Amino acid sequence: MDFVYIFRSMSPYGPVAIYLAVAFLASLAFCILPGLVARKKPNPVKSQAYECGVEPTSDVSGRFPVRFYLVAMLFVVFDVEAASFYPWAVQMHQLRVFGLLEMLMFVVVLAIGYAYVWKRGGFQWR
Amino acid sequence: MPSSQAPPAGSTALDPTAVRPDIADARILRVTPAEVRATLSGLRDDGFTMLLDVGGADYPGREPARFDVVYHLLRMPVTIATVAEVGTPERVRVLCGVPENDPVVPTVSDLWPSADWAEREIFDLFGVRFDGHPDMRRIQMPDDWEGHPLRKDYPLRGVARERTPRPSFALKSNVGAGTPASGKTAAALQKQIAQARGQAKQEPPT
Amino acid sequence: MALGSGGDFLLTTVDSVARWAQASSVWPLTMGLACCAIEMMTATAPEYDIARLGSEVFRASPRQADLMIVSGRVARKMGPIVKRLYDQMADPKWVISMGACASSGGVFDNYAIVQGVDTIIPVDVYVPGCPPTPDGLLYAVNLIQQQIKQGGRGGILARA
Amino acid sequence: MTTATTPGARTETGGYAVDVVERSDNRMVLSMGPQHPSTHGVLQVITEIQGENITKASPEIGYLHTGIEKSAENLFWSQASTVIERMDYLSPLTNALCYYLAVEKLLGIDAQIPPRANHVRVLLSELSRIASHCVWLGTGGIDIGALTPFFYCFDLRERILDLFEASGGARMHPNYIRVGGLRDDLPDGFLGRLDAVIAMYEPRMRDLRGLLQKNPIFQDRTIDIGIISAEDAVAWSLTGPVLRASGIAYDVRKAFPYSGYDGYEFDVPVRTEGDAYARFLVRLDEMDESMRIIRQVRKKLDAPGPVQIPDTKFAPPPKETIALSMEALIHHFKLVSESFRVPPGDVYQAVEGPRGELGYYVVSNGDNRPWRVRTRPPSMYNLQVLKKLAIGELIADMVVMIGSLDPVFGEVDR
Repeated sequence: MDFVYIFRSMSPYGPVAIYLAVAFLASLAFCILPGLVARKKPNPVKSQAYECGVEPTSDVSGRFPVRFYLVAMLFVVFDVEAASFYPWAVQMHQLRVFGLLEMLMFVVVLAIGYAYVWKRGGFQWR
Repeated sequence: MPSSQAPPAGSTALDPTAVRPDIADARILRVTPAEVRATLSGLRDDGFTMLLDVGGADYPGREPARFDVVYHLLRMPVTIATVAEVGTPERVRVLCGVPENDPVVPTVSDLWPSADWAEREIFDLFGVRFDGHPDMRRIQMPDDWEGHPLRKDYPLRGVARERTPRPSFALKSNVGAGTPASGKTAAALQKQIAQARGQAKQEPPT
Repeated sequence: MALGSGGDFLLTTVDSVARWAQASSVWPLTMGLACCAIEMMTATAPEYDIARLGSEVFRASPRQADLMIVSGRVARKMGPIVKRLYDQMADPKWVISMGACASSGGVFDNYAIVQGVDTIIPVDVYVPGCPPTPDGLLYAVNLIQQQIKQGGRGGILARA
Repeated sequence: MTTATTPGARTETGGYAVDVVERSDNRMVLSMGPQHPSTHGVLQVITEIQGENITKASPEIGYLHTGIEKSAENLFWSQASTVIERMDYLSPLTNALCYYLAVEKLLGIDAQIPPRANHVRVLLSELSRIASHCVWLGTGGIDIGALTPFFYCFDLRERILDLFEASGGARMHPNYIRVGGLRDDLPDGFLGRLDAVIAMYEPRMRDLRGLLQKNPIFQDRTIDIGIISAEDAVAWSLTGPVLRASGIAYDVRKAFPYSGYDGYEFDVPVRTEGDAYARFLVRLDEMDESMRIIRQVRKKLDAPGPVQIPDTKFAPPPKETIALSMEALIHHFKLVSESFRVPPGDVYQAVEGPRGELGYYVVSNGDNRPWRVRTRPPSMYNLQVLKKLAIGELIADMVVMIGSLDPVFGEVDR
């Protein structure tokens, strides 16, 4: 059982690096391989934009209102916030009160930003 | 299924819309295109606030007016109303005869917005134009379609496929398709209705 | 799939693995036209449950669908649109013509209905009935799966 | 960039170019086209949108035009119900019933229909109303993201379709109603199965109401969406649940009772807000009222009786008498080969369908085929009000509005 030996000598973050590399390579393969292997059968209609079965009515290069980007930014901020709960939640018992307070501070700071955007009408679409 | 590509030959397309007084389902008014708007707005002010439907019909043999544009009206309260207040609303049927050479009728889509699509459909399927209509184009058929399908002289299976032969096994109806009942049969039918209605004597309409 | 001689490895051709994967997840395109569309929806409902065949994911866009179920009568105005949707689907793709109206115009032998969707697009499986019961549609999806597994279109080289 | 192509003209690749309107600021013309997951059928709404707000919406219909009225003019009187039943495929029996009531009025035999036939006709109408509202609730819920009601509703609908299959022979288009009554009597095991459906209905309805009625997400998405005032509803000639949700309690079963509807007591659910939530509540209450009628009809179905008028000039004689009596054989053959003749005249007969007042204007010129069968399509007029409702709303709300108007495109496009 000599495999264990190798892992002990690597830095504790070795498996994480391997895991990320494999994940990245696999997803890269899934994106690139179908393009290479699959047989291409182009036809003029297939290359046009799909719009519910009719001719595309307007070219998509028009300008987009800024609200779309605003909603996207807000989503990214609060999604990252939600994602950062996970590591804390895993170690919650070890961190005990200190972890809880730290997390509460983190939430409060973001809640202030949330309240500000809400009052300024960032969430109202009209 | 009887094969009837051409309209019923020689059918004296009598005007069936004025023959049956016994079916009292609505008050019937017969108007010409000139006075249709006046009649309808009069009826509307008189309380017939709902234009239920605008339908079309084609009577190829009929002389003064080949097409019929049929307006169904209903007396309806315009405010919040319970079942009792609605009660049994009165129905009116306005038949507007339209000649074949210039089938034009003034639109009523400004009186009732619901007439918009109904009139477009009559234009699409019958070819009766409604002048003053905001968007007079086809609604059911593709926009580059020729001909008006619901006319009696439009073949059932479309212009392109009219000449394709019907399957030989299609039953040839042994009755001259479309000749209306006449003579003894008509009398028998009327007697039958009279007997069905239990009225002792009913003079059969001519 | 032949079992390997070594016993602990399964030796099989890559193609049959691809065909097995394609056959067990034939994703239909949401294109409900008329009465047959209601029976298609009933096929996804708990009583008949098309999910057992792996086809319950009805993709809205033709780019992600590989089975087009023409469910209902195809009007003359809808014809070019059905053709366009078929063209915009990614290969390999299959077509089920569900019901008598899609297969042959059905009871509507008149000016408004395309007399059979196979005059517009190639059809793989015809389902009789007006509308066919959801069992008929499930059996049609089974036939499509058999076509894929027995070496028709599809597979790793995606011969169209 | 303005391209003033004629609307709907065919382009070289065979597609349909739509009228591209003047584009001043960053508005975009989008075709919520015939193939769309939440237009409840083949509806194309050409929307001019500014970001998510709709500034102009013009629904385009005709993508399911089947020429049903032209086909009906070329079929015998009793054959025409085959194509007419396929118009509103969520409640086919209501279409057939309305058409045959009109034909019976023309024939003058509308007073002679045996009571048991009328009871079964009322039973079938109310069952198809519940089945149609189930499809509406299932697909309407999916538009808003509620997937569970779809499975509950379609399971309830499945039980009702079993009843149609037992009585008429087919799940969706049973062709069970004929001139003068029904094709034949109810099968013997039918009443037991009907009791099972009646018993199962109450708990299922409680689950459905529990799922959606007080669900805050559902309420946020449907309250104050697509408000129609009573005056607008009449101007756009809306009927059915859409009109009753705006406050006017017009129900054809109460206003012009047919098939013995005045013999049952049920009330007409009405709300006054006129928004999508009000339409939702009206339809749910309507399903309860339909079940109330079904319970009353169930009691009357125990008494046996004829289901067909005895006059074999219109209704085919019972099969067993054909081999015995020469006259029955002649009548049967005459009916099958060239159908009966209807005396000339025109009639407008209305019925309360799940979507509103379904009317048939039938014209006959004494021939053995209808001269003209004009349908008053309730869902075409209910859908037309979308032009006015969608202005200024979000696209997501327009999807909810289309769902709440409950259009069926076999009936809109005929």
